[in-house]
Amino acid sequence: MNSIVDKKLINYGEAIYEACYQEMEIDKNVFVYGLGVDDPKGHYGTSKDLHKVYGKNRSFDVPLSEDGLTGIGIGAALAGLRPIYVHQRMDFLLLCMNQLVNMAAKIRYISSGEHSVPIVIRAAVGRSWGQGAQHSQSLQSFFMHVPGIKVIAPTTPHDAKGALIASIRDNNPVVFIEHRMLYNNAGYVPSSLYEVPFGKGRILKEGNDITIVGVSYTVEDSLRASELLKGVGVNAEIIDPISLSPIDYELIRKSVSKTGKLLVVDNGWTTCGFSSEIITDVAINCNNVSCERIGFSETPCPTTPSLENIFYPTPQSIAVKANEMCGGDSKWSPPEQPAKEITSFKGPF
Amino acid sequence: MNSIVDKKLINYGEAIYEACYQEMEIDKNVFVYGLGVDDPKGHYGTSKDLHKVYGKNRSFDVPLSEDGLTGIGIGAALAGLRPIYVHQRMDFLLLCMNQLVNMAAKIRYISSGEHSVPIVIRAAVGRSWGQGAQHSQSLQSFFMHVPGIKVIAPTTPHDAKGALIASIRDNNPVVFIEHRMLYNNAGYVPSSLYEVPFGKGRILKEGNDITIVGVSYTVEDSLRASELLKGVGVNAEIIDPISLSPIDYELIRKSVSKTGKLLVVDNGWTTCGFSSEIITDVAINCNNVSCERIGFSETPCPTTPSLENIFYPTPQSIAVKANEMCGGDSKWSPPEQPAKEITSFKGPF
Amino acid sequence: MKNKFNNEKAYYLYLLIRKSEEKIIDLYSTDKIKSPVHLSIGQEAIAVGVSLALKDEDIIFSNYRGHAHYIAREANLDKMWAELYGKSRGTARGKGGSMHLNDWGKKFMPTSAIVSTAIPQAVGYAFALKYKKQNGIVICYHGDGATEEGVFWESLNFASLHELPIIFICENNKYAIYTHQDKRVKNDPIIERANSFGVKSKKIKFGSTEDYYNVTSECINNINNKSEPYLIECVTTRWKDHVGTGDASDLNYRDMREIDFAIEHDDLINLEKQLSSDVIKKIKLQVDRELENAVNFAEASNFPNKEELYDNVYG
Amino acid sequence: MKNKFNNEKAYYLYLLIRKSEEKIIDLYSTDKIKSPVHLSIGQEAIAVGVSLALKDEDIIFSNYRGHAHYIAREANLDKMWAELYGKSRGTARGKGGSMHLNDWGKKFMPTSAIVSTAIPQAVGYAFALKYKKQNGIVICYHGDGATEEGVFWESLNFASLHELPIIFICENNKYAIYTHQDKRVKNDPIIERANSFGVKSKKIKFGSTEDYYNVTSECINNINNKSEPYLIECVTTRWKDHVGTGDASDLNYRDMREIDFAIEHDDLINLEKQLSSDVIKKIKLQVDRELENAVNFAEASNFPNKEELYDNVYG
Ligand SMILES: Cc1ncc(C[n+]2csc(CCOP(=O)(O)OP(=O)(O)O)c2C)c(N)n1
Ligand SMILES: Cc1ncc(C[n+]2csc(CCOP(=O)(O)OP(=O)(O)O)c2C)c(N)n1
Ligand SMILES: [Mg+2]
Ligand SMILES: [Mg+2]
Repeated sequence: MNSIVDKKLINYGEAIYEACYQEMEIDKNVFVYGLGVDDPKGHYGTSKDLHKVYGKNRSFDVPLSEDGLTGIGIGAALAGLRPIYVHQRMDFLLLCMNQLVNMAAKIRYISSGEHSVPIVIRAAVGRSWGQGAQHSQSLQSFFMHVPGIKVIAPTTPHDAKGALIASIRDNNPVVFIEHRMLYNNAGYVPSSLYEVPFGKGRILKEGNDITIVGVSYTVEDSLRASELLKGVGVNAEIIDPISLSPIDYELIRKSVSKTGKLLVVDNGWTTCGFSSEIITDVAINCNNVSCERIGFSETPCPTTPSLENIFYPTPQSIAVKANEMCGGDSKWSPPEQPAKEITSFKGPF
Repeated sequence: MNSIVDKKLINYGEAIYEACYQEMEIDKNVFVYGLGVDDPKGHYGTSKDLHKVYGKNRSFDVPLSEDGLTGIGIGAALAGLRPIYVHQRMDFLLLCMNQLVNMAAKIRYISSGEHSVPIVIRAAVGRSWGQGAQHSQSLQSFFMHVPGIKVIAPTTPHDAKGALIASIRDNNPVVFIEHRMLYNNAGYVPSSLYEVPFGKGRILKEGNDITIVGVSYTVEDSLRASELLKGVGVNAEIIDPISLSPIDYELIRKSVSKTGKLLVVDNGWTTCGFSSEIITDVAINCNNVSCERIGFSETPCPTTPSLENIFYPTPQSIAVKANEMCGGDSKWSPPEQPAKEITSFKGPF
Repeated sequence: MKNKFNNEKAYYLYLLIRKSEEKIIDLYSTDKIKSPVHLSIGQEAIAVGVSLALKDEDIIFSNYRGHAHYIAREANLDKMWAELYGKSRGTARGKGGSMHLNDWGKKFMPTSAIVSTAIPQAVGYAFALKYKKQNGIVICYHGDGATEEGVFWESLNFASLHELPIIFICENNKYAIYTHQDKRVKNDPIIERANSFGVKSKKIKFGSTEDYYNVTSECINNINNKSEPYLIECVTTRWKDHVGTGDASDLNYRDMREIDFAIEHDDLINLEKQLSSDVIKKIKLQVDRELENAVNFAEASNFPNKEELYDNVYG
Repeated sequence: MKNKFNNEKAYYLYLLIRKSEEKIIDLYSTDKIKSPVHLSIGQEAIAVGVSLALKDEDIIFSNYRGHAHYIAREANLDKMWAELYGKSRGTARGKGGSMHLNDWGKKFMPTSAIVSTAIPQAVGYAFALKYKKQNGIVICYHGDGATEEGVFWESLNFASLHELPIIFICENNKYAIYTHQDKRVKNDPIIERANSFGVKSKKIKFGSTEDYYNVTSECINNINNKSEPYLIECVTTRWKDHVGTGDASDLNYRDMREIDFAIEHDDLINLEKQLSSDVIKKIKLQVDRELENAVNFAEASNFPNKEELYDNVYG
């Protein structure tokens, strides 16, 4: 579909903006709302000035009422509109669970298809520079757990634009997971409209020694880990699942049947997490694959840098684990090279 | 501790009542609240007339405000009280997620131990007789996922009493999962006060051929399945984890290292569920164990009996799966014998 | 402009609701209706009065206690009964049951069994009507207990902020299950609170069907002149148990004279008084026939087959 | 009984807050404070006036914008600064940071960065005081935006129903981040709404420190006579950006004259006017010394070591 198109080098945030802008242009039922979407910063620029282009009723700020506003979006969706509800942090979705799980995920089923709920819930995962326990959570597993909700977490600008377009056009409630540390990553993005489909993952780097599956920002970590691993002759295959519900199990199964080793790097806690789902599928459906998982430490996220740095998986910790799984020297410690987007971040929020 | 004590044959609901009654007697900081706790039915009798015994301020009804009342319980706990908040259905905890995950689970950590939150959240899982999509959910995996919260789901009257006592005395937020279909199950229960500790599971039936792990009501299903399996010469080991967070991984690992086969029967959806956590731990820490999981169908729960019956795992479906895993005839279909507590249930709620 | 109150139609709808609920009571012991039912008996005047004031274009949001709202809207009775029976010709092919009725043809939206959760959706639907410059107003039925959920006030705030065409119909039967309102809020505050949230509110105590028709018509006229939300608090009495078909008199949770009083003042009697015996006879026959057909329709329908379990999880 | 307003102490606390916030501004560019800060500059009069009216036994619930509340309560300044630095001698050994200060010695409870989530906890604490027949009153600081969360109204309903000893201090700085209150609610409704929820409410526009002291003392006297909740809406001005140390003047999200006006009427000037130059001199020296000590304490402290990551997840 987007075979011969002109591409621009833009960042992740701009890609999301472009998806919103273009979909709002072709479908007047699409509207964007959420705290600060029409303020001067426009949620990392992703909704900046959309109200000036499309009018105050198609991009508007709201009271602090996450529960109610989720239901209001669902009601608007029932009436045929296509709401996009933007959240500054995924932690705030904890105020929306009743509407998302008890209502959005159920309405189509309890009406046997008479109604559906085409709403997109955009949520940014916070990280680094003292976000602390309440502004850093990444709760994809909650939504993966619930039938009736789709979940997608693009990593690249290309997939961010295409996945958001697919989400807006989808007739189901979609939780669209963004990550603060990805907004400034640049990539080539087609100017045209295109969809990155649900249920299809991507091999970002081919390799034969081990399969590493990340999610959202940890895909980035994993790619960097694979660079470090080259230093010890380990050739890792890096998979970006993109779509978390439905998941492209096939892609992962095929990869591990080749490598025989699976390391899942969770962007979140591992217990009943994304990583446990991936490993369980492989354990059930593939033979003799050695599996490991790493993710957030099993604690709330601490604010102080000295602990925050070790709370998260890093390219180094991923590489060390992968190297061990490949029989490498467990004493190997690759050079610490903190991610530029993290070290360069100076707030204020 | 409860070695030589007199035991009474009482049911699961009475065991919970006894735990509340006796703990309230010895600790005046313990109080019970929730919708209908002091009404004539007293939540399946588990809180019946406690207000008459201990006074209106220690067992009281509340407005319909689950979010606020969770925070109110947390605040009371911060002041040194030990609140027990009772919910008629676990589905209603979806209104409490912000307080439970963003606050209760975090306060001890963000105050570095200065404060803790000794609150017990009792929630009954609904099942059967047209409970439908919004009164049947069993969301243990949400709480297992979050560090800072403990989760316990006793199956027998003995464990119900002991686990509730342990939960009340615990200094952390505890989600205590009950099941409507267990309330009338009888068992011998010590009259004394005793604790069933967190982090310790139980082998309810020993066996060498396959390990079956259930949770809450599906432990009951699994025991019945093991009876059916005897008919085809399969000797199943049935494990009741009781405590879901922390989990007694050791017990399960030991069992599967003996049987070489693991079937987890989830009382809930399986994606990122309890079952995926158990299988993942085994996949990582044990060798050559063949694993399978079954649980709720990946749909909302339908109301009509013809679909509700096939939505849930049953002793039959468990036995068939286990027999298959043991190399038995996949055509084997054991006699349908619907559970008495389910067939006998006639509402009205 | 407001039309005259149609006494004959009111009587017909009122009777159809009453008889339908009573039919459920009769049949319940057979266990053919395998799910909780929250009966509307005693509260019919509200549903009938409100519904008679509405146009086809108007949208209805109700709740688990929705039989009266559904029938008063003249939604499909056969399908409702098939749904109660869990049959595949029901409003949700059996997947919803009594707590999740819906009839899109009558713009009767799927109801929720979680208290207060449909409230913001009703507001969102009203927002969409304004967004699309579409005619119609939204009716949002709810109980007194529903006003205690925070989401209720978040919803009212948004409705007033955006001046949305919606009428909240608060059916205040004074109880949430067995708990009296006085144990849940101080001094009967609903309309005062709603007013402070920018929603013009009016309270009617034990009103007649015509009272509810009149006040609803009035609100609709106002909205047609100037779009803004209204709330009508209707003080009423639930004759039966909260759920199920009994009357819970054994529980002594309330003074049963509350119910005796309500039965004495049942508006069905007043409505009947104003009709000729022929008309009454005709209507009673019609009601019995429709109800019999509906039950037969349910009986004659099949249960959904196993394959349907996985249908409509996603669209 | 109410004591006389202590002008000297008010000046001292006010200045200590102001200087501490300004110190943060000075140091922020060094990136030694690696976390978001929500400054209280411009809102000090409220915290100081309220705190001077309190007893040791009273409990404070605040929020992420809590520096002023913390310092006005005379909580440990060294530990606050160590916490801002993420050091192990901080109020939460570095795990909390600016958004999660606490000082149990002063009954200053851990604050939350999720708007409105500490409100019900404050109510629950007040419930516990009554339950245990303990003296003391709960002070619950929150912003104007916090009143839009449903949980706020659930909390007020419970507080009035149970007649709890709590005072809600609503710091209405008119903005939630960059969004003016008029874009979030209709006609400035906070006290009317609170009254309808059974919480007696009073509004004070741009009050002086003494005004806030007086109204708080008054409420406390009332509560000592009859336990029930109160709300004081304090209309104030946030001089700086919502978060961080800038003033966001480049964003044009507001008329900067609002801030000019506030600066002109800064109550620090009035408080100073009423003191002798010696006293002023003495206090300024003391403030500078305490602040210098606190910063040095923070600088001299160590970061928590890796092992601490897993401490205090469970108790
Ligand atoms: C959020 C939530 N809490 C509790 C319940 C259990 N429940 C079902 S109906 C009901 C009473 C609601 O009272 P009211 O709103 O007055 O409606 P009524 O049943 O009287 O018509 C309760 C507490 C629920 N279904 N949802
Ligand atoms: C539940 C929730 N929603 C949104 C946010 C993001 N946020 C942080 S502070 C703030 C503004 C709150 O305004 P107000 O209550 O008036 O307090 P102020 O910051 O003005 O003191 C918002 C929207 C949050 N932290 N929590
Ligand atoms: Mg009621
Ligand atoms: Mg504000």
